[in-house]
Amino acid sequence: MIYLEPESVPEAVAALAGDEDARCLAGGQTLMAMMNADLVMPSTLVGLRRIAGLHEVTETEGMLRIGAMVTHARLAGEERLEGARAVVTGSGGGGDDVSISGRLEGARAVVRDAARQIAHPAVRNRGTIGGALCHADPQADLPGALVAAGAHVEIAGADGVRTAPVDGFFVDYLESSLEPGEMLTAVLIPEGPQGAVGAHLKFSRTDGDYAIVSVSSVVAMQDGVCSYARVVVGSAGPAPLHLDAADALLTGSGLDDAVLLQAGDLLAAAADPVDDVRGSSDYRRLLLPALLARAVGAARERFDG
Amino acid sequence: MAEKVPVALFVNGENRQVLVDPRQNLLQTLRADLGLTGAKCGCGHGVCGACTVLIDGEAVLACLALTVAQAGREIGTVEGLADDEASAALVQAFVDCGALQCGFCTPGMIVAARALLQRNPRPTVEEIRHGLGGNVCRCTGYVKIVDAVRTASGAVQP
Amino acid sequence: MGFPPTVSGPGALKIENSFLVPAPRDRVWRFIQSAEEVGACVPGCEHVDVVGEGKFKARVRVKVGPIKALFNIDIERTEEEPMESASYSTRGEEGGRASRLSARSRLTLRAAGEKETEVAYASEISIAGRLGRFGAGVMKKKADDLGGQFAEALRQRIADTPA
Amino acid sequence: MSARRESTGGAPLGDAVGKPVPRLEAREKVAGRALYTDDLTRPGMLHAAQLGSPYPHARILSSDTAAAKALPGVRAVLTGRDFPRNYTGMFLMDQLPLAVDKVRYAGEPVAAVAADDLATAREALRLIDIEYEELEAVFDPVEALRPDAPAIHEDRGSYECHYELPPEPNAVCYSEFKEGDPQQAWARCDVVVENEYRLPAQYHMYLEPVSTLAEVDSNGKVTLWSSMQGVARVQMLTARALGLPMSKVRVIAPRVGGAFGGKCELTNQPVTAALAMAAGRPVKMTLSREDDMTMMKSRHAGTFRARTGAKKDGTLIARSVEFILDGGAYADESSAVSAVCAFFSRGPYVIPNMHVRSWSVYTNRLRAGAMRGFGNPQATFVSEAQLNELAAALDMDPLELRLKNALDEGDAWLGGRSVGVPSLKQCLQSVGKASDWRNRRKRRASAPGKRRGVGIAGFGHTSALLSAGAAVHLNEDGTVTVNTGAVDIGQGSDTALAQIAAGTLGLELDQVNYANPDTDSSPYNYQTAASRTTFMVGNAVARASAQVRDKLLEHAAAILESEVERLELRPGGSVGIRGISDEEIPFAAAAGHSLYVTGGPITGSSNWLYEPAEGIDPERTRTRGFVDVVAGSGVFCFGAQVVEVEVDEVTGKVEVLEVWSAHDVGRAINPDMVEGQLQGSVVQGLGYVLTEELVWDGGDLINPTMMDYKVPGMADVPHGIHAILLENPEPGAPFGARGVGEMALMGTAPAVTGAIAHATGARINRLPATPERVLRAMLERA
Repeated sequence: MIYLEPESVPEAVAALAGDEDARCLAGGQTLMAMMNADLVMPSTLVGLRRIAGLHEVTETEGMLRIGAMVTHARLAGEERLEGARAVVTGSGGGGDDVSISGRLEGARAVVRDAARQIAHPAVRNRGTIGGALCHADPQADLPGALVAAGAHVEIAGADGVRTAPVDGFFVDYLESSLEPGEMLTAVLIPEGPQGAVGAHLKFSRTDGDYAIVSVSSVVAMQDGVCSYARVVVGSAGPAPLHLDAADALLTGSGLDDAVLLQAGDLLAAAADPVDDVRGSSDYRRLLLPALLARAVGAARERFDG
Repeated sequence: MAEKVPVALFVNGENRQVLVDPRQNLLQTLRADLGLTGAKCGCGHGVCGACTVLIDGEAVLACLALTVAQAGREIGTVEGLADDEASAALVQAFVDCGALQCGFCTPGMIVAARALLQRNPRPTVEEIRHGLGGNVCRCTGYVKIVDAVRTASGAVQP
Repeated sequence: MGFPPTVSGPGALKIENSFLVPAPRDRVWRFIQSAEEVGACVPGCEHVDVVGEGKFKARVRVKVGPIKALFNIDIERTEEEPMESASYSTRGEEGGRASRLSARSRLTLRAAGEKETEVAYASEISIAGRLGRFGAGVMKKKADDLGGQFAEALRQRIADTPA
Repeated sequence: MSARRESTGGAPLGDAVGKPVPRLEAREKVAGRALYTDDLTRPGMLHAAQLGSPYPHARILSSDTAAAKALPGVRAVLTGRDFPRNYTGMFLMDQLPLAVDKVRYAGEPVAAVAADDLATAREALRLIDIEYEELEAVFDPVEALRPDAPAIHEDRGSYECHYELPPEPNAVCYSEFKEGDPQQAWARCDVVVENEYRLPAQYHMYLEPVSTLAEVDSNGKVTLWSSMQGVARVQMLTARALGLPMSKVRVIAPRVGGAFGGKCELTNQPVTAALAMAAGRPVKMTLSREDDMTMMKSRHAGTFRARTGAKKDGTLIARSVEFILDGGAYADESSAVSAVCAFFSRGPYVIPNMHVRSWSVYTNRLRAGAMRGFGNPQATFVSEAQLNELAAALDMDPLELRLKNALDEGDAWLGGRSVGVPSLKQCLQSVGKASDWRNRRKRRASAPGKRRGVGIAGFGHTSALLSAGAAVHLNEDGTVTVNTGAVDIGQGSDTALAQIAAGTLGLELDQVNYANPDTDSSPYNYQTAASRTTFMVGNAVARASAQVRDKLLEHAAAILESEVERLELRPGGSVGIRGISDEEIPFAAAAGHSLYVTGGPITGSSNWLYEPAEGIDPERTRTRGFVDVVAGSGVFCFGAQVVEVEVDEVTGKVEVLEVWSAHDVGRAINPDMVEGQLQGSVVQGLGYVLTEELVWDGGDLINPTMMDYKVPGMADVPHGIHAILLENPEPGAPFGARGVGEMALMGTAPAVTGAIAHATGARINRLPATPERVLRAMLERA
């Protein structure tokens, strides 16, 4: 195995070119575990840590641009991932981490809320947003949260840089739409609708485990009527599960329990979760509407106040 | 055997030159090449926390850190835990509170607790439970570990 | 929504599917007798050898994201009722036996009119070792996918083959 | 409750006994300088790994190791045929170091390699070509017991076995107990509950995976450093497996990173030793976590059917229990575990009519063996679950039901033995009071969508069996060295045994040196198992120390020109004349007198076997099959637990809020360490009841990683785990101390499921109580 540490994105792209078994090393929190278990044997490993731009968080044109190498711990503490409202805390793992101060507010908070619930502090210190996306594990927390936030990904390749909505980035279990020779350089997160709240509810067996089911949501209400809703379910299929029809059902409603369960049923019908030691496929589908109702119901209550 | 490559590491305040298989993780390097056996391997995939070390002051799992990618970073292990008041207090509190049994998780636990106290000098019980949630102990039931960290932080009298 | 009768955790993966092929039954039957033809429909199949009456060897690549494996597979026809059904047992191993794959499958043909045949298949697959230990649930989904791809390829190939 | 009784060693001298001192090796452990097996290196040391079978049941047709041997850096490759056919085991000798003709579980070691580094050894394993012919496998213990099931050990009858094998081809052991007339008694019951329970295979998850380092000297003597539970046992079994005289095998204990029964008997010692012999260089083999989980062992999974009947007033009348334990592919400790499980099936209550029938069987899965509690956690779960159901059926408070039937003064255990100090009621009352049981049962949940409940369990266990030795030497300066061969697996026995020596001789703890267990120098001790070390080895230490004391007194009498009867030991290491404070000499003076004047070195040595005074009472109890192992060993100890939980109505997830755990420990030699044992046991019990389960797909273990097999983490368990120590000294025990290593695990699972039932009305009869199972039970009830 060859290990390289380029200092610019073009150098990194050049290093990836022409080698199907080349991989980028971001935080390594999944890749190293897979290498230790002999699951993945890259021929070339392109370490990204020396590319300064990948570590930056900048605000441009209403988008928060988060470099691919920004860690979960930094995301969890990133105050610009906030807006105006109070927090919906996750009910599952993660919980109150000491690295997070202040309250989670605003639409973008869905990302921050997800980041703080990933695994445990030592993993969050090293794991990165870019690595989490490129691993494309639908059981992970950030993919669903970023779809809910309406994020875009910035991808560099031999032909330059392109951006694309994150929705289409996740293709299948552990498969992203990255073409050979491409790398993810940043994630762009829009501000989201005025007054919206974002939250990530994670339900897992134990603290720090992968979610059995997770619900990422961004909703806004005006005068008791939902003016915006975007709800995404994790661990529910080969990619984060998002249905326009479910959002449409919620938008314009009072987000009462009946409509939440109805939206949840739609998503549950579309879900195709795995059957594994964390829970059966049927259990995950059964949980989905009730967890969605719990997650969005909590958001609704914040507008009541 | 794979071709080995040289790496310059900075461990516990010293420059150390090692020759390693590029696939090797930092835990293997610390234990096999540098003779620093304080960090332990309990799982090999970043779940047990027994290999927790400090990299640039942050708690990190050595088994998930590629050795060749650590050049130029400041690596701290339990053996080199700074001789500061907080570290000394932690070590003393673990001893006094009986916060260890078989001791296999203890080095990782101490390092993780040190990093926790760095971020949050006066953690609550809840903050400790989540802050050290990635360090598995199979012996103690955790109660005395939480007590030790609180004691070390000065939150409770020993 | 109902609740399943048992929640005993994951068991062996069972795949069942059926599809219509635009060809009469005898032609479909001949088609599935050919190892090369069937092998060409197996996703990732690189090579098929007939090693005896109803016995085949194949090399199949499996890929789940960055995880890649090359299986050497032995297939044996265990039962056959001409024009009606055939059963196969499949065993495969990765080099060094890091992973193991085994399956029992049954193909059933039913004439659906003169020009169409319904092909039904049922398969029980298990994956063990390196790949089985890594996210058994995901591996099963993958196997399920491969089953679907196989069916589609088979349908397509028969349709495309002149009678 | 009776008053304090006499115990070995009488009253302790000085303050070493009963003092919550830090463990002796605490400093080296917190500094990261404690050396475990994998931390050790020897000059020229090689690294080893072993290959597991890919099939659960297959004939080995051939093996080709040429390619592996040809790989540069490979120094030795072994298969089963390189070993003598010397079977080992506990009561049924059925196991070889590496599989020979057949493999019987997926993961069973079939070949091993030693190489210059681990990566090379692992690569070489991939080059070993073994041809298998797969055989029909059997995974369900109930099916395995059928007469026509595929035989897993065709040669079962040829194995050396210390009891009569049952007739079913895959049966490992059968045990039966019958008391009273259960058949007739059902008719007299007002209420009868009956249920089936399924308990999982729990894995030890000692944080340190199995590891052994072996070195052979030029005389052919093998030295082993290994993570294990007993140097003597490993020495005997390794010598036997390799066909070596025990004089050629030396076993040394480094620090051990947890064991919990999983490192009893053999692990990888014979294979590592054989690799070192073949390579002519030291070899270290540390298992990866995956290899440890697929190759080593687990707690017994089991299927139980139980029925209990009572009078309207709650008086228990009759019980029948039938169960089958899944022993996995090799007998290991299965026969003893199933006998122990049967023995505890009545629980610590008076039930005049009992019938217990139990089997352990071979299946094509990972072998099952000793794990903390050794069959008793399964028995206690079933027994307590039955009481919970009965209390509900009778509309009776579960604590009241237990108090009403608890064993008391003069009562006997199943089989007829006297229960000794019958403190169960005291334990139950103590947890009832500490938890404010009555009021707590009425408390509301913390939030909508949650349901709160409180559960209780009572339980008994035993400590003490087999034999132990201790040697205590007086050093020239008046300090002492205690040498016992007892391996501290993390529970703190080095410290407790040193405290017992200190308490017998009136020394400060730092005047006592605990010698590292080493078969070249340590006296025999069976192993660290069955909560026996404090009682058994502690007794030997107290007796050996008493001999040192007697000799000290003789020498002091000569020096002080007094009579022995007038002398006393004084705290800190001196002997004085009673009543005269300045007439005293330090131990060093007596030591010098012994070394240079008369008598020779002062040493004490105690070697004893726990000889049970009474076994099964044939007048009272009819038994069949293998019951010897429980007939007379151990003194009874009692405990009780209360657990408060909240259950999430949406997900079924159970959160444990607080635990109270009261135990009659006899006497706490070191209260802090006893507390730690109880808290640790409770949390292992929480794992057993809520999250831990080895899951198989046919013969393949699908969760052999810490990612997928979940032990409780810090945020998963409450900070409020209250250990309550009751001290009614045990006669004949060192300062009255009973073993406590396993106790608190017994009651945790049934107390939790009792609390779940209290919260939701749903009964969980299959562990672990995963959110999915709890929710399903709640929905079925609704």
